[in-house]
Amino acid sequence: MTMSRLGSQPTEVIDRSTTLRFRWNGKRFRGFEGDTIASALAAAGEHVFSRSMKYHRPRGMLTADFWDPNLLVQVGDDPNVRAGHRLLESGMDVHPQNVWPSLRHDIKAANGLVARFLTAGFYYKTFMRPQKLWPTYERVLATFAPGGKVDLDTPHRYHDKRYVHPDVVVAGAGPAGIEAALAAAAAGARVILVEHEHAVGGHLRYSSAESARTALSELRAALDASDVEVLTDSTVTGRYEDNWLGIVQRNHPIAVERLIKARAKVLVVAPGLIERPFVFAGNDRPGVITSGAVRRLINLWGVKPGERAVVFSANSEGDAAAADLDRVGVEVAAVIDGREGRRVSAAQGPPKALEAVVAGGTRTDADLLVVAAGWTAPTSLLNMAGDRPVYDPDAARFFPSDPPSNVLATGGLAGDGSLDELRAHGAATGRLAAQRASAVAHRLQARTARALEVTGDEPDWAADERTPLGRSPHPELYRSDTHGMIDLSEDVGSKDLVAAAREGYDSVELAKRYTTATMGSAQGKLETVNTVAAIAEARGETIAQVGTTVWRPPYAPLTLGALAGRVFEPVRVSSIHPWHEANGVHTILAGQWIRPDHYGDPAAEVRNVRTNVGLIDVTPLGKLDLRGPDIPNLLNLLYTNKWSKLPVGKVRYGMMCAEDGVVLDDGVTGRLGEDHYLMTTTSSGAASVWEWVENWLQTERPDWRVHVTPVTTAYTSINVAGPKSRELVSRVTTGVDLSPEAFAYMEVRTATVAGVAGCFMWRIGFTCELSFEIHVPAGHGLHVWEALMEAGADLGVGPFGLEGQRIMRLEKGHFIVGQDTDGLTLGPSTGLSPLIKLDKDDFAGMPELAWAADRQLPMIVAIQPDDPGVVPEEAAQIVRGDTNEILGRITSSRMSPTLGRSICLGQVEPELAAGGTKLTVLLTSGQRISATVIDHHAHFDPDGERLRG
Amino acid sequence: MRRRPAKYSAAALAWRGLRGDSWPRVWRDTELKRSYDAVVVGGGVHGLATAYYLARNHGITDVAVVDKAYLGSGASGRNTAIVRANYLTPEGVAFYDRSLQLYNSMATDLNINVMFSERGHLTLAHSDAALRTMNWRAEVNKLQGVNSSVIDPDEIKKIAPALDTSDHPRHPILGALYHPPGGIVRHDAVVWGYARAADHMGVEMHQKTEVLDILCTGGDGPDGKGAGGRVTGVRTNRGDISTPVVVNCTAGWAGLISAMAGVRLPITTHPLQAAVTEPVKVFLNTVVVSGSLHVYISQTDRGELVFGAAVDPVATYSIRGSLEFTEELAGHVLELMPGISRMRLLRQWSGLCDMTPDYSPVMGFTPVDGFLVDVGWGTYGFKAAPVSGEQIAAAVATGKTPELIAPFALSRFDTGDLVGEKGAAAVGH
Amino acid sequence: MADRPVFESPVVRGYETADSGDLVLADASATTKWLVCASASGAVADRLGAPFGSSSTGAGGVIVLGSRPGEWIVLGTADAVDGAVDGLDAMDPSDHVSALDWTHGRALFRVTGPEAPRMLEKVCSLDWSDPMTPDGAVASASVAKVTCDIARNDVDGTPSYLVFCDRSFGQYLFDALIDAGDEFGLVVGPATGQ
Amino acid sequence: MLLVPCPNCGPRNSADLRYGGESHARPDPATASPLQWRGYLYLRDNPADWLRETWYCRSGCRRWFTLERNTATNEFRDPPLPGDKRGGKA
Repeated sequence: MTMSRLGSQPTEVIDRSTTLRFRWNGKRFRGFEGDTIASALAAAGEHVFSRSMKYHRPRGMLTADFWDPNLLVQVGDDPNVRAGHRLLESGMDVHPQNVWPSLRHDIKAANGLVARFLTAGFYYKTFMRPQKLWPTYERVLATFAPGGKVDLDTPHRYHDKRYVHPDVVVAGAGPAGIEAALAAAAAGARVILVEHEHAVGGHLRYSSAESARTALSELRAALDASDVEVLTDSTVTGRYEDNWLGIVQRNHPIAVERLIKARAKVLVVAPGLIERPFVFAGNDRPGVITSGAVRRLINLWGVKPGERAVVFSANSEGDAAAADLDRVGVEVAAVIDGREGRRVSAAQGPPKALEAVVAGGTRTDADLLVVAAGWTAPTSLLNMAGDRPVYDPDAARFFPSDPPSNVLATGGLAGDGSLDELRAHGAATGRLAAQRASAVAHRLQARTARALEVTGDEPDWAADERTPLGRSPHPELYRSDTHGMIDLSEDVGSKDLVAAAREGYDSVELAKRYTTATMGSAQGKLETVNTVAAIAEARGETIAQVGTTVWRPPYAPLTLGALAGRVFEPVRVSSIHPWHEANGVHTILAGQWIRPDHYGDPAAEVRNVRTNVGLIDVTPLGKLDLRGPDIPNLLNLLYTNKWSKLPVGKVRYGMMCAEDGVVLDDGVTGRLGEDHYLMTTTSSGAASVWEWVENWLQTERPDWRVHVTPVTTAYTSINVAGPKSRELVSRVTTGVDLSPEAFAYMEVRTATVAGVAGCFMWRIGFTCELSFEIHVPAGHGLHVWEALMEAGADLGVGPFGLEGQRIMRLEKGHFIVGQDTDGLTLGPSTGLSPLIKLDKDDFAGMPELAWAADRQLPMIVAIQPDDPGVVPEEAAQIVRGDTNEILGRITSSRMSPTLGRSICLGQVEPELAAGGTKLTVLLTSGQRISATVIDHHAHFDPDGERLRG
Repeated sequence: MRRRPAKYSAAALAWRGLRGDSWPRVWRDTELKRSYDAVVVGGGVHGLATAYYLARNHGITDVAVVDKAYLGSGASGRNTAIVRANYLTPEGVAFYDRSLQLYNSMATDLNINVMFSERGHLTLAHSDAALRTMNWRAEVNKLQGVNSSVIDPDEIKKIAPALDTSDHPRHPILGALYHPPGGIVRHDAVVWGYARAADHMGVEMHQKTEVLDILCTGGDGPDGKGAGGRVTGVRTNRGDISTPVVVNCTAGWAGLISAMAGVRLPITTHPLQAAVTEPVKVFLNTVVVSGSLHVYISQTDRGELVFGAAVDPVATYSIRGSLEFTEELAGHVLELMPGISRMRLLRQWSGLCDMTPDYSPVMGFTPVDGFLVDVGWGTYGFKAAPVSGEQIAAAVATGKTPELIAPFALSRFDTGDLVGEKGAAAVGH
Repeated sequence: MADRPVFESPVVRGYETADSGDLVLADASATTKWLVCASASGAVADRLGAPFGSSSTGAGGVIVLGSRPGEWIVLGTADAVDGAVDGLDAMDPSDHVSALDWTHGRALFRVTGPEAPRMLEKVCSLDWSDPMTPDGAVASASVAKVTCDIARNDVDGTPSYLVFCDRSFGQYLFDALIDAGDEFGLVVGPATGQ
Repeated sequence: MLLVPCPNCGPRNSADLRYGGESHARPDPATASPLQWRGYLYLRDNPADWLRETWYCRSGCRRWFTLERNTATNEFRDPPLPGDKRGGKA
């Protein structure tokens, strides 16, 4: 096979005035603008592009398009590039894949010599013993992995996505697809036409017939004049529920690849047909090529595919290829007509070339064997829509069966016909699509609250009155009288499939799994029907009886970058964030929040709070504004304790349990006014508690009058904690008497702070210190924080972060939901049984909590290691003596700067929960230490004197 | 009825290769009889393992495994084939550790290369809370003799250089639970291996045999079904079979099959999706899991990256797959391994998972005598197949619940004694 | 004590601003916004005149958005909003009515330009075509993965959209919108409101 | 991406909603036996057929409602039913 560049062709897509330089396999090459990588290489005389996966056989060009299993190359850091599709760019550094040490001399080609042992599934039958050696075998086998190389330093470049809501999406811009798009647009539909190739036109592009060229220019002109949005080098990768489509656009000007997500009202599937290889001895030899590839090479890129050709033709495309060859001066040594029952039996020659073709016992010298044996119908999108295509033996291919009525097929997929017939069918399909889309649009608009009011009745669902396309007879050509390769990308031959079927792997799915046929780069586009045919033959059944496999998305592979797109990862910050950043904060990610963890020395922050006063930004604390007369009922229902008699100005702690009695959340709720409360939740529970509240109100108690508004970030929440907090707060607060008598622990007031009116201030504290939690309208949060910092300079005020707060809450013995509790921790395990009021009429989880009251449950207890200098890790297990029997675990632990010793919370079996119980804690180092359960949860200030001060 | 198996070995492969001989059928194609000692519903890894161990350990060989499609057509052939034992609860660890032992000896036990690649298993922690759970798991594992430890980002980088262990990402890798005995297995080989070995001992495999009803007598429900009754047979699309024992080993249809016996289950069925990329040269030699990013990643010997995720949120029996799954997946994978953005997704698929409230299976006897379940596997089924088969077979043979599966009894949902795996199960691979 | 301090926007980063452009994004977080809850039909709903999904314009240029069934966002100058919400709670004793100042709770951005729908298409899955989202339409949806209220409020016939989100997401969302608008020549306009 | 017919907003992408699961009545907590209550918490019909289920329009109207969907085909019975019972609280 000697390929070279022809003189200018009337249909060619290359610009011979623009030369592009690139490298292939380390050598310099040239091509033209408009060339694919493969066409440029072919024009330069290259004819071996890769080595096969298993036997490392040299491989040439087969289909010269996206699906060509032999044209996967590495371009720079981009592996598995389709050289038959990717346009050549100046400076490309292209390498063959799957070759070692080189394309020309591949040592693994020796595998070919042992091919008879490497039968289907051979690896299941060996390497069993010894089991220990399998990893070694595995490493060797892994070196046979096909494909290119990833460069792990490749950045995730700019990808973004787009959502569209077209009336009609047409997948495939051949003549039928274009007509469908034009007709739909003419009927007023918003249409997107998606073409996998670099230009519209389908098979008209590489036809040298005058009529085809005229038709193509006509269609192009009509498209230009229409409102159809045309996406070339783009593929509808999948059809998902309710006509949700993935479209990958590979030629977007600013995005490397753009994923478009389309909610199409109607999808028109018009991908045309994919030419199917024929199975015979040597059918994977360089020089054996499909008729479509020959026509593309000649007509699109002006490449002469060989010198002396044999054409095996069973259809007009094959005949046209023979004519093209003849026209450009390739000697057509023989035409083997498949329609007359003739078959090509073998392609012969040295490994890297074709020398002769054998058919009907006759040997013909040739360097090119063109095969036109029929088509595979790429029904993927229809399959994804739930259709089960049916096989028609007379036409020798599958046809759509009964797709949903918002998916319409046209073009070669739907049938055969003259160009005019195909165009007419396309146009009729476009009109039908537009009519149906208008009915969908009408309904969507009528149902959508925000949409323009729609007038008139919903249009009827238009009946399908298209004149069906005919079906041209075609011989069933799958395998010749010799065996050959079926899946070129997986190196699976017809013999392998027959053997697999005989072994019992005789359904398509089993045979596929066993042999890996159709699992490669083309995902069955080329090899599925031949696979089915081989199994049918082995089972003595018809193709229709064996059926076909399910085509799964995506239609064409797309990059992870395109799928990921621009990854949106929302982050939240409080109004005080700029101050934190300016003051040496170490942040921590808590869910979506970026929070201050500490400002350099958390222990010092704790000591400052204990001696002076500290400020912490607790904005992420969940806050729900509740308004209405039924709030006490709501709180009684959601919390385990009682809420009917909470006076205005008071705050109360509550624990929420789910219906299975497991602790869900906790927090305080304050009564701000007669019918006005503010509920706080844990930071991480803010969103879920809101939904939980809404669920109860909307579905169980719709008659209750309560309005719930999330106000978490409407307020900047600042906790002022420490013995000097009252002094500090009083310096900036007006309108409230802050004396302990007037404003006691667990009370709430509305105050003006640093000139900001409408701040809620409550006396609570997670820190076991006198503290004031101030909720400031968020637009003034930073101002109040800075005012407090300024006003407290002489008091030693300083910020503290989450870590300091965690230490102090542990000193106080407060448990954290989700850390000290887990997915099975029932309410009583927290030690808060007095807050579980089983005499209420109803509350969430009440029955389980009632039953739990009689059960022996694990308990949360405060624990102190006997060696005060040892801090057991959170998760360290509590075990029975020297045994491995697990009796509990440490859930929180810290070194307490206040007490100068290690302190913990843990969950233990009930018999160990009493104060004074000695425990054995297994450190992660393996060391066992002794520890003691203390009488109450609080390690520090158990009577809460500081808190109430 | 024992047959002499056609032994698999390198020598046999060479001999047949030289002679051009073909291999005999892996399992026979037999007539469906009218009666069996036991019928196993579901020809996946669980059903086949159950049948295998019934025959091998207990001599019960008059067993039919029925499947409505082909062997391994359900979750067995759709999972991502990860095995591990680093669970959170002692009962979970003991159970899966036994499974891992059986996987370790499976190739020789079944005389088929199941390609158990003990390549280690990394579960990444992106937050303090996750790190705490990893430590918890590691500690429980160590106490049970299972090799697990928490490692830092530097060690992670050495094991999996493709991971971005810097502190730049939105979800930085703070540490990982490293479990060296974890790995991947060729799932189809496990299916075929059990089927072939069971066949050799006389068990029959019946494909395209769909169970339409379970025949019962004496129960408190209609047609003698329900509590207090006993099983008398199954009705299939190929006729009725009488049998005193029916074992429900299905996934995805567990609730529907159990309902045929009048047994209601704590199960909702959700799709679990997976995807595979085109192959590239091997660069990842371990299994990587991120719970908070809902993704797990391994690279096969063929060079493909296999990805999985958490189950889809909406309960459904439809398994068409979704675009949003691949989008989320790719985003999360690139968060972990930004260098592979040019790799291409080749194929996506999904299977059905039966989710239980405590992320643990439902195993053993039911209120209907002779009707046993091995269901509710959620996303863990493949890992548990050998031990499940072994233990359920023991339950059938002895009439007693083996200790290893006692925590997973259906009755726990009557008493509220759920299993504590929920804590660690945001994504369970 | 200082006087009542100025409103601090959640958008704290500095941007080069332009007064006009093909696509303009402006921070309007300081605009007074109230949230009103009442029955979806009744005297209060009638007075507000913006059923769920639609909006109305009232005295003093106040804009009322029917943001949810039985929920309205009222925005405009402080005085105009006061006027619009004043007395609502007393209109119908049989109805449960509440109104709260949400100015501090929500960031508000306005994006204006003929290509604004194309830009929103990149970050939000709603259908931005005229029939589905006409001038005056109100919806809630995820924008760059943040739940937002969005109202179409054209300016002199040019498509313009108000986008509200939780204040804490403000900076993130503002940057996400700038990124999405880049290919359409987005410029940041001067902040408005208050 | 499933299109869920929100009774307030109109058809919305399922990603905009939270799935609440099978709709089932909450037993009277005062009288429920452990078996009844745990049946409510854990047992599900899980049919491969029409199912009454709850949804929450998280990104849209923020309303909980009940719909009927065929779990074998994912087809919704349209128009949606008015909301009544909730699900998925365990």
